[in-house]
Amino acid sequence: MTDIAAAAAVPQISPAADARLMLAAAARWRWWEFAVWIAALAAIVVFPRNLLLLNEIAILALFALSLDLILGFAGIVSLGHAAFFGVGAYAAGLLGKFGYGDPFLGLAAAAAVAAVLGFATSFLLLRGSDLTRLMVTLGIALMLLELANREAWLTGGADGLQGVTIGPVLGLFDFDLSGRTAYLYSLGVLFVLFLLARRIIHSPFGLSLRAVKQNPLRARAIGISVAVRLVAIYTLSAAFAGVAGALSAQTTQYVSLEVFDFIRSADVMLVLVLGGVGYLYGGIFGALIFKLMQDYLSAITPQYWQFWIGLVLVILVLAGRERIGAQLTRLFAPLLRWRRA
Amino acid sequence: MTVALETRNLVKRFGGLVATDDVSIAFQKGVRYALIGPNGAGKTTLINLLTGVLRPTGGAVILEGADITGMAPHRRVQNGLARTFQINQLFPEMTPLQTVGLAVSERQGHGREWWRLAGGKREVIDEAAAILERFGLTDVMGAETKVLPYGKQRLLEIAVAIACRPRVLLLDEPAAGVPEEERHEILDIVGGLPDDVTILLIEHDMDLVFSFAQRIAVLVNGGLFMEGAAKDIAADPRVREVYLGEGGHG
Amino acid sequence: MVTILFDGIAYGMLLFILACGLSVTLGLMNFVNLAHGAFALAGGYITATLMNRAGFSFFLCLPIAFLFSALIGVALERTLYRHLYDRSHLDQVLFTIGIVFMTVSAVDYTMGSGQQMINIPTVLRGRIDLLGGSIGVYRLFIIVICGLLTLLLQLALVRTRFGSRLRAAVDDPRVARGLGVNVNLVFAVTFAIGSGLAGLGGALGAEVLGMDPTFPVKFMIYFLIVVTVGGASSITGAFFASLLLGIADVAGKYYVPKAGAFIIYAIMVLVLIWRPQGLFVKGATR
Amino acid sequence: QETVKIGVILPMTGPSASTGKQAEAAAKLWIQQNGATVAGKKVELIIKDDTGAPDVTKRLAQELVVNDKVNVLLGFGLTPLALAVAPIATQAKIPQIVTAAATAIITEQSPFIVRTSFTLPQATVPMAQWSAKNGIKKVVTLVSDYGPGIDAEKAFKDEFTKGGGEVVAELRVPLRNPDFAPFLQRVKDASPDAVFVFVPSGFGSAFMKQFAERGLTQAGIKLIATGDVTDDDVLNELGDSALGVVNTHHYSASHDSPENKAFVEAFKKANNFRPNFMAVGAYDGMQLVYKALEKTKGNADGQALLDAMKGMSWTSVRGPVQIDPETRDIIQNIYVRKVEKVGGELFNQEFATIEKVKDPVKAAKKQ
Amino acid sequence: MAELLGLDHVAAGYGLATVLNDISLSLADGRSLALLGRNGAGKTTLVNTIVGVTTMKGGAIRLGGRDITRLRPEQRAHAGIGWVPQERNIFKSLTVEENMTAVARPGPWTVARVYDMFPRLRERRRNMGNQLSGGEQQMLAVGRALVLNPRLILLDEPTEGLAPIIVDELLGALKRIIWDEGVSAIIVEQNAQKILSVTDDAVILDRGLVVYAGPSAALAADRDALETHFGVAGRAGGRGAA
Ligand SMILES: Nc1ncnc2c1ncn2[C@@H]1O[C@H](COP(=O)(O)OP(=O)(O)OP(=O)(O)O)[C@@H](O)[C@H]1O
Ligand SMILES: Nc1ncnc2c1ncn2[C@@H]1O[C@H](COP(=O)(O)OP(=O)(O)OP(=O)(O)O)[C@@H](O)[C@H]1O
Ligand SMILES: [Mg+2]
Ligand SMILES: [Mg+2]
Repeated sequence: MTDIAAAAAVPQISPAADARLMLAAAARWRWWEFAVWIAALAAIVVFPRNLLLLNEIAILALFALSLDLILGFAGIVSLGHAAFFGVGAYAAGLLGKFGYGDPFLGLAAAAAVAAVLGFATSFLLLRGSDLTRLMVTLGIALMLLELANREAWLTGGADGLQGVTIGPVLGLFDFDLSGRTAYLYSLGVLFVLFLLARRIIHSPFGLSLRAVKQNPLRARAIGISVAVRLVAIYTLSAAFAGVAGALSAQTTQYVSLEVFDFIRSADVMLVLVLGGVGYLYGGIFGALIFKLMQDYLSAITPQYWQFWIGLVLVILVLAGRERIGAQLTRLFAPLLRWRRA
Repeated sequence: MTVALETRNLVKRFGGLVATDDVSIAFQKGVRYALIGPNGAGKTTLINLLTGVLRPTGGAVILEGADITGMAPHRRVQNGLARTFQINQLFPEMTPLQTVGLAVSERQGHGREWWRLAGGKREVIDEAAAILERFGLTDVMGAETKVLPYGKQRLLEIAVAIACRPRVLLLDEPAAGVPEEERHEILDIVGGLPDDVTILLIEHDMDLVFSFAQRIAVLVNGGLFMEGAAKDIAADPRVREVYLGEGGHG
Repeated sequence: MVTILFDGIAYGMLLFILACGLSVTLGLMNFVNLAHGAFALAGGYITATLMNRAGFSFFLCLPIAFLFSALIGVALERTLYRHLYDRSHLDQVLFTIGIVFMTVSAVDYTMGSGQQMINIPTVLRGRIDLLGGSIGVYRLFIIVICGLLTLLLQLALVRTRFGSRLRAAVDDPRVARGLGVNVNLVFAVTFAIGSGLAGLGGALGAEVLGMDPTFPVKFMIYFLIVVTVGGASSITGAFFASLLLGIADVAGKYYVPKAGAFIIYAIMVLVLIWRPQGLFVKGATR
Repeated sequence: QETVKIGVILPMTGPSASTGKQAEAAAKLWIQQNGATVAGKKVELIIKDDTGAPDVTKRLAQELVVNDKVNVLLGFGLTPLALAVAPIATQAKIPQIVTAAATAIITEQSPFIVRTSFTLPQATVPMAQWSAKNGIKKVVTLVSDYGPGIDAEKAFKDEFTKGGGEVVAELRVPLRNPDFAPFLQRVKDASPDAVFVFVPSGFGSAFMKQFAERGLTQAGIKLIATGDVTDDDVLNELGDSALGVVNTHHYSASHDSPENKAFVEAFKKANNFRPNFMAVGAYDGMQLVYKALEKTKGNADGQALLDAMKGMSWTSVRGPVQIDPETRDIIQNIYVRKVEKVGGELFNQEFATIEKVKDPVKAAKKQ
Repeated sequence: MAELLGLDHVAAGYGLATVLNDISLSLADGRSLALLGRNGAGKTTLVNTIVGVTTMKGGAIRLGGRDITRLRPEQRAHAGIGWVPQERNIFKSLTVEENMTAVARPGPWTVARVYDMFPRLRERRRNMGNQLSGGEQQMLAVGRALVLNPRLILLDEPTEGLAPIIVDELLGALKRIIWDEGVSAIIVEQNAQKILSVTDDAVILDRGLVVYAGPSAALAADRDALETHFGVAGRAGGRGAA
């Protein structure tokens, strides 16, 4: 009848069957998603010199993914996500230091500790505006930073945590200087957690989060407990961030106060926004773009690379992130059509 | 007859203003009510109190015999009390199918399931599709809500409320902004709900009010002015004076 | 005791003078301007440059710093910022962080990475005894200026018709235009005031806080804390929040040095848990 | 012709950017003055910015080792940055020359670490000795609350009490602290003879100003410090408030020797600022690499270079120096200086010398 | 009588879509016009185009003989246009009183006079914009347009959400304003019968075109025209953008 109806180009069988197809379509894997992961794996042979950088990218991507879970899917802004990254890093680092260097044990411990912290602090975020949330999260991260600084007997204080030794992955693969094991390990963890996140956002629970983000008033009015959902996703996101921190601690075998730094929280936000909020791949693409840009620019001009990053950000925003996205889609549209044919 | 929803000495103050002034009213099960009154009389406030969007300053709200005064809004919905808003409250970036589907799946208790893909449960989909069809939203169910014409959004607003399968439904000016010829359609659908559903309608369009309501409550300055059968209210000179005016109906 | 109180007040006032510009742009215009510190930087650097290279007097530099930053503010507002008013806060964050990065590098490149030193005039040096405590003249000077400024701002931006027009323009620029409010002008003027205040803050603060290219990054958090604790939309809120934070911070560091650095964050978090909209926000919303 | 690659990792941006700037300028100056060839080998510098973040430092070091196959790592602006790289130096078996970071423990973290800067206790102990001998009885210490600061606090207290003095209060200022006022007020309330200060060089100016503003000088409280506070890089900007501050350190731009005069002049010509101790650390770091290469006759193997470095001695622009063969720290003269105005500029004028100072921490451990 | 507002071949729309195709209208000083049409016909778009807040794609607009096509919205407001937007758009962080004083211009209409017309607003004068009931917001939107003291007032569905008794009062007041004070008005309505007794002339829009123009009284009497444009006949075609 209207052109909107035409857009839903599903053959008319019965409304219910239609509806099922439509909902299933949203969660289907697209071809470019496979391409992304295959490319990530192929990078090991294609860029053997850059595995350390790739490892950092994978970790940052996971960190950004964890932020996307709350920012993109539940609308909670945070400038203190480094708190979870940090406790995860220290948890894994301390385990490594005191002789429990099994990587997966470290990951589990980091996830658990971060989740507990996330759960405990999530209650502070249930009220208030975006700005309030930004500042509360920031405040928590900075207090943790001060705490870690003061309790130097445990954390090593400003000098960082020394003597972290991590065992081989699965008891087989040692972390080597070239970063090969590190990258594979981080990529693997990223992939598994990504699958989990992807599942969650396409689940009824994930759908309800989007509802909460878009209109909490209405969400309540269809019987959704906004508070419980927010606490749940915040806790989960914290666990993800904790794992990212653990990966960082394990692959560098070192933890320092910077893990809690404001700059780290700000960077991850930047990375996510750069890559696009709310579609899971934003963190991955953002991390890729940001790190490559940073690496490239800081190689050319070690002192002033920030200027160029700043310029890129400014231009990006002025030109409109969405518009650039649309342009890219248009660019790739022939490719898409070719595939359908 | 049994009482579906009841307020006892309900009071709400905003600073010095008494927006709800000692309102005690009982809504009988299965009866269609209208709530009318001058602008600022406190109609929307009353609905907000009933649904828990606002906390009352005093008094109690009783749903099917149980005191729900302190209950969280979402729990009231789970207990069979749903509403629409005076200004649309929808999910702009979700489709009608997702919106209604979500409401159905929440009601059936699948809301916290994170391991299953949305749309996997047959009974959810079938019910959602049926509701969308009843409201004539089937052909736009895959489009984002924000691009729908206003009239369709208004319908969706009501469809979502109905998807909660309420036993008491509160409608706050559902026909506002809807063209003349479609207003009656909307209320016909609402009127077609099962007989045991209690409905409370706020509306300034008297044609609609009188064609829909069996009983009418009049609110003035926050207080319950009178309550009675529709035709008695229409004929009451005092109601004419405070609300209907010269061109009034009756 | 009195000395500590004075120091706390003075420190608070310094925070206020640096942050009040932000509470104008963020609070009143609802624009998340993380580049606020960059305007303070401009004020601080112009003051240092004029004093050290051209021998200008400090007192003359203060209004110049205000005007200079205000001018930069207007120029940027007209060319760049105005495209971002209707964008999401995330876009604004991204954009203004970009500006901060550029500023830090550019200033480092042109002026060097060292601290800019300002030698305040001798009349402002030294200490005087007051109410049984002793306080630096310069700190007293800051307190006085801030007090005046608060009054002025409160009157000019909140009580007046300009203030209501500004808030109208922020609430709904399209309709405000349609009802005769010159939104462009209102925004440009407000932004200029906000940046000018930052510049003045930079000029006054350089003496106590130091001024180097990383200033906008180092102090961004403090500005934000003041503005949120005070309640974003009120100048007086920012004023009292600055006082509270300044006194608590200084007293905390004096009496419980071990907990020193925690105090400011702890207060912020506690206040925001207690009053999510900040201390001084008027009118509950539905 | 084979090349010897030196990976230089420095903080060029962020809060410690000035360290990176000084060190980079000095390293480049060395090559410019001495040519890019030594013992038949071509020397290549690869400079990286770690932004002051340890994980980045570590990755850069790893990449330099794996990809660029560097023979020497050099730089490291702060203690955590140096520590993060220690395991890599060990694993890759190449020398890690620390030209800036100054916490005592650093050289103990890897047998391949060699230091050409100084250790904080090394600069502090002479200060304590001098104070005890010069009529100072009661001291308050005020340090930045992190590794080096705590090193300094401890070194000063131990030595000073040994010399018969009394430390009446120990204050630690958080690193991220914009206001010294409450701490200075405590100093004032304690009314000691002197206050001993260590803050990283960037914070010196803010500290000095507030010190003067609070009228501590008038109250008869002397300011004694390590040379970090009166860093040559910022000294001029401190203004007259710094005049008369007594401090101990290993290098002053006004050090009176022909080598130094030539160095300062060339440095100023190439850059528009004067060198400080960060520059000298890097300059000597380069010198050490060159000398080691000469000694091994161009053999750039890590172990060979390290062995050559141990015990190496030369005349630095700061005076005679030697790499302690046991601790791989530097043995050098520490000078007692006073800030004075010379020809319109402020300088740390040396007026006493304590010769051949070893790192006191490690020296104490050995006993 | 002199022309106050003139539209020549005005076209306007959103983005790429053109909603108004070719509208020409003329309104004399002191006259009033009912603007009718179904949902989505383009009534609001036309009003907003006159106010200057939609993009014009062609044609010209004159006010009191002066070409205002190129004027910005605020300049048009100063030239004498008052506006009640369809969604009311009360400034939420201003009080009721500030909502009016922020935009008021000197003239016969003062805040006090608005309060006399809507006593409810006087009681609520210190409430913030978002602390008003739906109907109170509508009253405020009308009052806010009046204190601009316009020569031409544009009201987009001003009776929506008002109690019947207030509707009567508002329409009565509008009548007086138009007749006694010589203000011109364009009033958008969905319900033709409600408004035709108030206005002099009427225009019916359909899909961005003027499909009827004539005196209100004639339209009110013309059952056929009403039937064609609002009755059952109109429904069959469905509704859609131009
Ligand atoms: N948050 C608030 N603070 C102060 N006063 C309020 C607040 N919300 C509503 N009010 C006042 O309470 C009164 C009742 O408002 P309510 O919205 O319930 O009226 P209503 O009967 O729905 O009117 P309408 O028919 O115009 O929608 C109004 O006078 C309104 O100004
Ligand atoms: N912001 C917008 N962007 C794109 N299209 C719009 C926008 N606003 C309105 N339209 C379209 O323009 C057409 C005319 O809309 P308009 O609001 O002018 O109609 P109207 O006659 O005022 O209807 P109503 O009676 O519902 O108020 C409609 O098809 C509508 O979908
Ligand atoms: Mg209402
Ligand atoms: Mg309209």
